Amino acid sequence: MMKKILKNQFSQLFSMIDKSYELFLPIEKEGKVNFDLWQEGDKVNIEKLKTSISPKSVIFPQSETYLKFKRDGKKLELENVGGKKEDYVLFGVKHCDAKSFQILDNVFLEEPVDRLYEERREKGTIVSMACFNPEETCFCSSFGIEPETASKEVDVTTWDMGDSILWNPQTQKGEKLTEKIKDVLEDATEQDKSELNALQEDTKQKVKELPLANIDPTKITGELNDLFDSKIWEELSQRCLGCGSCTYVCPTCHCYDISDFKGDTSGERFRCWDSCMFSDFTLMAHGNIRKTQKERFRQRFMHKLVYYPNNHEGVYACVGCGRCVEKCPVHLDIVKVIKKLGGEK
Amino acid sequence: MQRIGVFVCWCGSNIASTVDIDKVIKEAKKMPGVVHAKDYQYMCSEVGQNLIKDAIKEQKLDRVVVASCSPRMHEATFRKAASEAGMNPFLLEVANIREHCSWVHKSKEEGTPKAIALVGAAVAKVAFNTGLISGEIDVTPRTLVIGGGIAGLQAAIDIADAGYEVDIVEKTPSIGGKMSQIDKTFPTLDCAACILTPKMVEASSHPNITLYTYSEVEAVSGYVGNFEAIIKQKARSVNLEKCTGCGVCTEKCPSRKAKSEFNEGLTNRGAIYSPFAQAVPNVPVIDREACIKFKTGKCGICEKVCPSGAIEFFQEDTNITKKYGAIVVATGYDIISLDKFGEYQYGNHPDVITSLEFERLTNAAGPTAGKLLCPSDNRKPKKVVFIQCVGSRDKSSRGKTYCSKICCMYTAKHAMLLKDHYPEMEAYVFYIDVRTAGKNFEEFQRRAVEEYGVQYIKGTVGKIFPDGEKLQVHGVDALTGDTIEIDADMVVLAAATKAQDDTDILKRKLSISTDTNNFFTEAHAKLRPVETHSAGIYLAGACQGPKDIPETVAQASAAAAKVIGVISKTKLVSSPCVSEVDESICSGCLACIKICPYEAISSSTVDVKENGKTISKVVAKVNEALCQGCGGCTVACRPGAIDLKGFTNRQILAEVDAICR
Amino acid sequence: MSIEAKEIEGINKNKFEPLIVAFCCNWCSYAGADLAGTSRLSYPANVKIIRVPCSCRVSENFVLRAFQRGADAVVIAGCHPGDCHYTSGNYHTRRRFSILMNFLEYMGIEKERFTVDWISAAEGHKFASVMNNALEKVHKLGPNRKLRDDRWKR
Amino acid sequence: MEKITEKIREIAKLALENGEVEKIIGWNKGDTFDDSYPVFITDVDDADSLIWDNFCVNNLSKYLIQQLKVSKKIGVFLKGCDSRGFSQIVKDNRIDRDKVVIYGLSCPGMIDPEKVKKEGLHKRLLSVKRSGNELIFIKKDGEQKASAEEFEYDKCLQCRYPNPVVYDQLLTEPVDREVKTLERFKDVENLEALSSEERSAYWVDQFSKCIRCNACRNICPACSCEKCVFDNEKADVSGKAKADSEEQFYHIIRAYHVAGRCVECGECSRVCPAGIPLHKLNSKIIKDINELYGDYDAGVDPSEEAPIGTYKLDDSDSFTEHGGEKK
Repeated sequence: MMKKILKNQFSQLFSMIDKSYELFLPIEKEGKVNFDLWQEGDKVNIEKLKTSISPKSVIFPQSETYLKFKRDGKKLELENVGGKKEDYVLFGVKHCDAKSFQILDNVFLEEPVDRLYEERREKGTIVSMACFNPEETCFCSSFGIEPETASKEVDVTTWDMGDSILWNPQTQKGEKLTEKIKDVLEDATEQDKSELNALQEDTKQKVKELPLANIDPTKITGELNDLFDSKIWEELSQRCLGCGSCTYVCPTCHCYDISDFKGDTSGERFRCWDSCMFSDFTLMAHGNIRKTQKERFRQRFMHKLVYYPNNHEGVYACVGCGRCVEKCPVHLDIVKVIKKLGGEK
Repeated sequence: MQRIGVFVCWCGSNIASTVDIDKVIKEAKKMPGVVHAKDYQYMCSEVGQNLIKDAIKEQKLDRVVVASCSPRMHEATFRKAASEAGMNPFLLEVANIREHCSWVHKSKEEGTPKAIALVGAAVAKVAFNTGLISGEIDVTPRTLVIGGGIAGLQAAIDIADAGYEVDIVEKTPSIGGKMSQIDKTFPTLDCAACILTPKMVEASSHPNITLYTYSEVEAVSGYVGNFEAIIKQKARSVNLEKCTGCGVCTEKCPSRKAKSEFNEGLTNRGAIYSPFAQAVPNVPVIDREACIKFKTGKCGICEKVCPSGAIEFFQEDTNITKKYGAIVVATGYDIISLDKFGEYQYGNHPDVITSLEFERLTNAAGPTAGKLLCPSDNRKPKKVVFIQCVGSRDKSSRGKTYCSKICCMYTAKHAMLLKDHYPEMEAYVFYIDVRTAGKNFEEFQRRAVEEYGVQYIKGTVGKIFPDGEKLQVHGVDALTGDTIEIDADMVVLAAATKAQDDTDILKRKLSISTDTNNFFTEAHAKLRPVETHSAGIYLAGACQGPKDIPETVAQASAAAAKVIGVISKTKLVSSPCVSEVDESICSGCLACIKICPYEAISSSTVDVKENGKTISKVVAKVNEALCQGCGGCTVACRPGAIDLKGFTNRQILAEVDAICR
Repeated sequence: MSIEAKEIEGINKNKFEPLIVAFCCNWCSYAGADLAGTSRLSYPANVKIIRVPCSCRVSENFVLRAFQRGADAVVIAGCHPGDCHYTSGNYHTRRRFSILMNFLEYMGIEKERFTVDWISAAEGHKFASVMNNALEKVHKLGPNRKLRDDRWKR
Repeated sequence: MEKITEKIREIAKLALENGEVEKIIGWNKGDTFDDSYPVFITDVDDADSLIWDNFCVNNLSKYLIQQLKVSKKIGVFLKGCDSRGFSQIVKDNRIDRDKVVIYGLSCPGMIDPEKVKKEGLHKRLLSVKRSGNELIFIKKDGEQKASAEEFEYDKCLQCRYPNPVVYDQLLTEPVDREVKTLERFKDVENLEALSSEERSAYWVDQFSKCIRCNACRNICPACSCEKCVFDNEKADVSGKAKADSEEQFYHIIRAYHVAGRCVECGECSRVCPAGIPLHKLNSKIIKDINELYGDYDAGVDPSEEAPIGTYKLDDSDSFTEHGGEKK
């Protein structure tokens, strides 16, 4: 049963959720919007389409300590930490980002299951928000995402109707959350629904007209080895700076590094995002297996567009959010790779 | 994991009274890598050292920390002990728990935890120590002495007498320097020539000494034991071998415009000239600026009159390159120009002269054959005024802040000689203070006043007014406050001494340093007064600061002793605590080269494999013999490609971490 | 921020034991410290000295690391300008740390927490007074939390 | 700018044809209005893809370090700020000036897509043309005019070197634009005016946004090390953890490492995905260097001695009584 919340009741809504959950919202600081733990007085911005960093940072933090050790004389004590113990709500996730969670699940929830990730997923109730104003850098449709409809991957899906939002729980977690906030909810009317339909139709149209609408990853065909040996890698990677901005803003990149922080008598082991673009990525005693930027660059996109789909029923490890298109210092983004690898001149 | 041994010294009660030794031992045992910890009353004693040696052997220690007095005191002792026990000495570190702990803290409450922290830091550091091996450098047993004045001569003769080759490089045509211009020397009043000439002759005839007169040091490279110098012999235009020094050419030379340097410009000399009668070598040179032959192509009289055909107009400057084990810098001093002291009329009135000119005027070999006459009209002066501190102890920009040191004494000498020769003359001395520190100096100056009646006036001269043949000297008596007017016939200015003008150039050639007054800096003001910061380069005489002759000679002999200490060795041991470059990280930006005060770093091109391709890249290269281990380059190196052995980044960071517990 | 404030409040002054890391050049300042010892001049035990060949060996990394690891103040001491055992090392020190000092201040680290001074081998007294001043300033400021690595337990 | 584009293509063709250079580094145009990206051309036919427009913000000179390892002679197009970067790279001994042919471009100021987006002008935007100080936004549905000033990068509004300081051939008329040099250190002074608590709070906030992507470092023409100290595990200063102290360490050291070498191109701030105003770090150091040791502009006069790594006997400092005051 579809519900509705008036925006002027948002503050009640948030504090209500805050009572029984940790609440993560898109919060605006210094003109940048990112998902963060909500505190009374924070500037919430649900209009912003793309947070600078994807909400992946909530379910897969950039840096997470999972082991602490302490030395007393010659004795060593170990303690497992990390993961997530508290229930939390992640509110306002766009459909592209919601889809990215599924892609991460395929990696972390398959055997061997990643304890830290699993905990964060179990404790989290994801509330998505459809988008009616896709941007020039968006190409989610290329990956079968319909930004205007109900996102399948989430517990509650919502629509921004201007002065109110429509609220539609889809899972038990979703129902549980809905129960907790029923005081601010009212039933959506038929009119609301027809307005919604209108907006959705309009959005479908907008999406078709986007400059990147015609991006088609399925054009990437042929033998894996041929793709691997394609000359485009040399050509494109030349201008890659080898920075990690694309991987760190990407909602589906999930590589991490493990290292220790050595205190004197105590220390901790943590994992943190790593980037296949970095020269010290996969650095091993004998050296680096991917010596050139070309090899590193190829690795990233072969992974997203070839290896991952091969291993996961053709699902690409890209959701077309376009963050890399916006953030790459030299405009070297997945769109160009998809085109070239897809055979476009 | 290392096997570190910690040894804590009580230093009797010096440490034990404010540091709880047992507690330190107890804590040390817990420190990472420590497998053995012992204490003893006196670690530096035979017994204590054996304690360490035995433990190294029995406990199979691979690193040692000694907690005791300052490493500046006993690091060497303990490292020697370690190596006697078969351990590389550089695997031992000292924790300074005496000077830096027990002696500055009052109670065990303060001292003990700090001692533990310092031991912890040393343990953390030593864990990253690596065995280092000292390098060996060959030594060329030849010495270069720059400057042929009394300082250079003395040093050269001492070194030569010890049986080693010495080359003297002298800028001017003859050795002898300033001293050769001086008439008499204080405080004994024996004549300068009488004591200097024998040394000049000895130097020129000494089998181990080679003279390069009318020559300059062009460039110096290398390092202690292995310097290489390029000496430029300026074209003398006279063949050193053929010339007999008969002097006909100098008499016959028609050009008489050039001023005689030796006579401070009081007389003129020929274009071909020998600076003075006793010049060594006694071979004239042709001053090509002044020579008619060189200017117009005509003349050439000297060539015609020379009985031995020694004149060689075609001569050119030649460079000689030689290797040296050590270098003595003895370039002497100069006096400041007085054009900024207009009030004294120097340059406007010929009878206002400098002390050095006065020396010439009273010298038997001088322009007036020793008779004191006014340069203006050769009359005999009746009143002579001496003004001291002309530019010395002068904070204004025109002068020097320091005391020139020799003026008080030579002025007393001048006044005394004057009264001695011409008792009827009046001698006045204006002074700020009379400084006569030195053996028999005070007595000397008192004689000038008491026996010879030289009139000393504490005060300054405001202005001098030329008045016909007289000079009206207007001054103030600082004691009475009276203004004083003296109608003098001659005024003698004790102009301040200064460093040679070309000090800067030489300094760069030798990469040694100078102070704010441009005198060369000694390595340590008290304890290393003749060494420079560059190993193997030493200082003698006034180039290091104003000095009189006795001091100069003393320092010259001291420098000689230092030199002999170096070149008498067949090999020198170089410290292994030097910088090293990790070529895989070095970008070849060469920022390090700019920092290095010893020019120990150079660029070299190496071939490296990069992504299968071999490409040649530029990297920094450290000359371990030149590197003195200051570590400046390690900080200039952004990627951390240069590190300093013995003080590596990791070692110091480990110390920081350990201290911050 | 707020946590920081609380911590500082929480610490009552005489309980606060500051930590001062001092980098001393081997030839002048370290010897100066030795002299302070030989002359039995007392300065607080909070000062811990690290010996370096020359003040120009001190890298900005060392200074930051000290603050990261909980130093409340850092002192760098070298030979007086002109007296450097290595002729010019301390001139570089002077420039490098003039820039770094201003920069750290710009980062919000109080200037008083970072001292650079010239102490000759003969200046045992100066050494003691420099260290005492440094400590005095730190006592006024209280413990340093800026640049501090929370993971590091002191 | 269209004319210049033509010129660029001709020159590139010529240089490649007569073998003056093996490779040309210039810019190409992508799909979106602001997508002008670096390109490496060896084939004469590709030269026609070269462009020069309001979004050629990328400095191409840093690519020379890698490219010259394999090529003998390369032609490159450089704007004013780019040329300072180039000179600095040469001064840092990373490339050989003689292996490069520089085609200089005087820069009217580049357009900031963010500002375009703020005004909502990016929707259905095809391209942006410039005539003098006027911008023409060409959209699917008609044109729109606006003053260029409003849309230029802040760094461009501050630009003091619109014309290349080094080049072999200048392809444009030199531009002269009045520069608000008074405002050069405004940002720094505003921060200096704050209390140390406020300043610390400000920077902690800023740095906590850092995601350690290294974009600031990798785009920087002064960060030209073969292997950065933060990638050099032996240096023992790197740490990848998302911890405040790590980010602070990284940015302080990075700014300090480019002290006296920063050419004020402002790229660090431009590329930061987290929006940290990194240029405010470098500006502070430049300001102090100017005040303590005399004005110095990195990458302008290669013969001029850099302020760090050199010294004067009578340098003033920041820690003694007379500290700070110029002598």
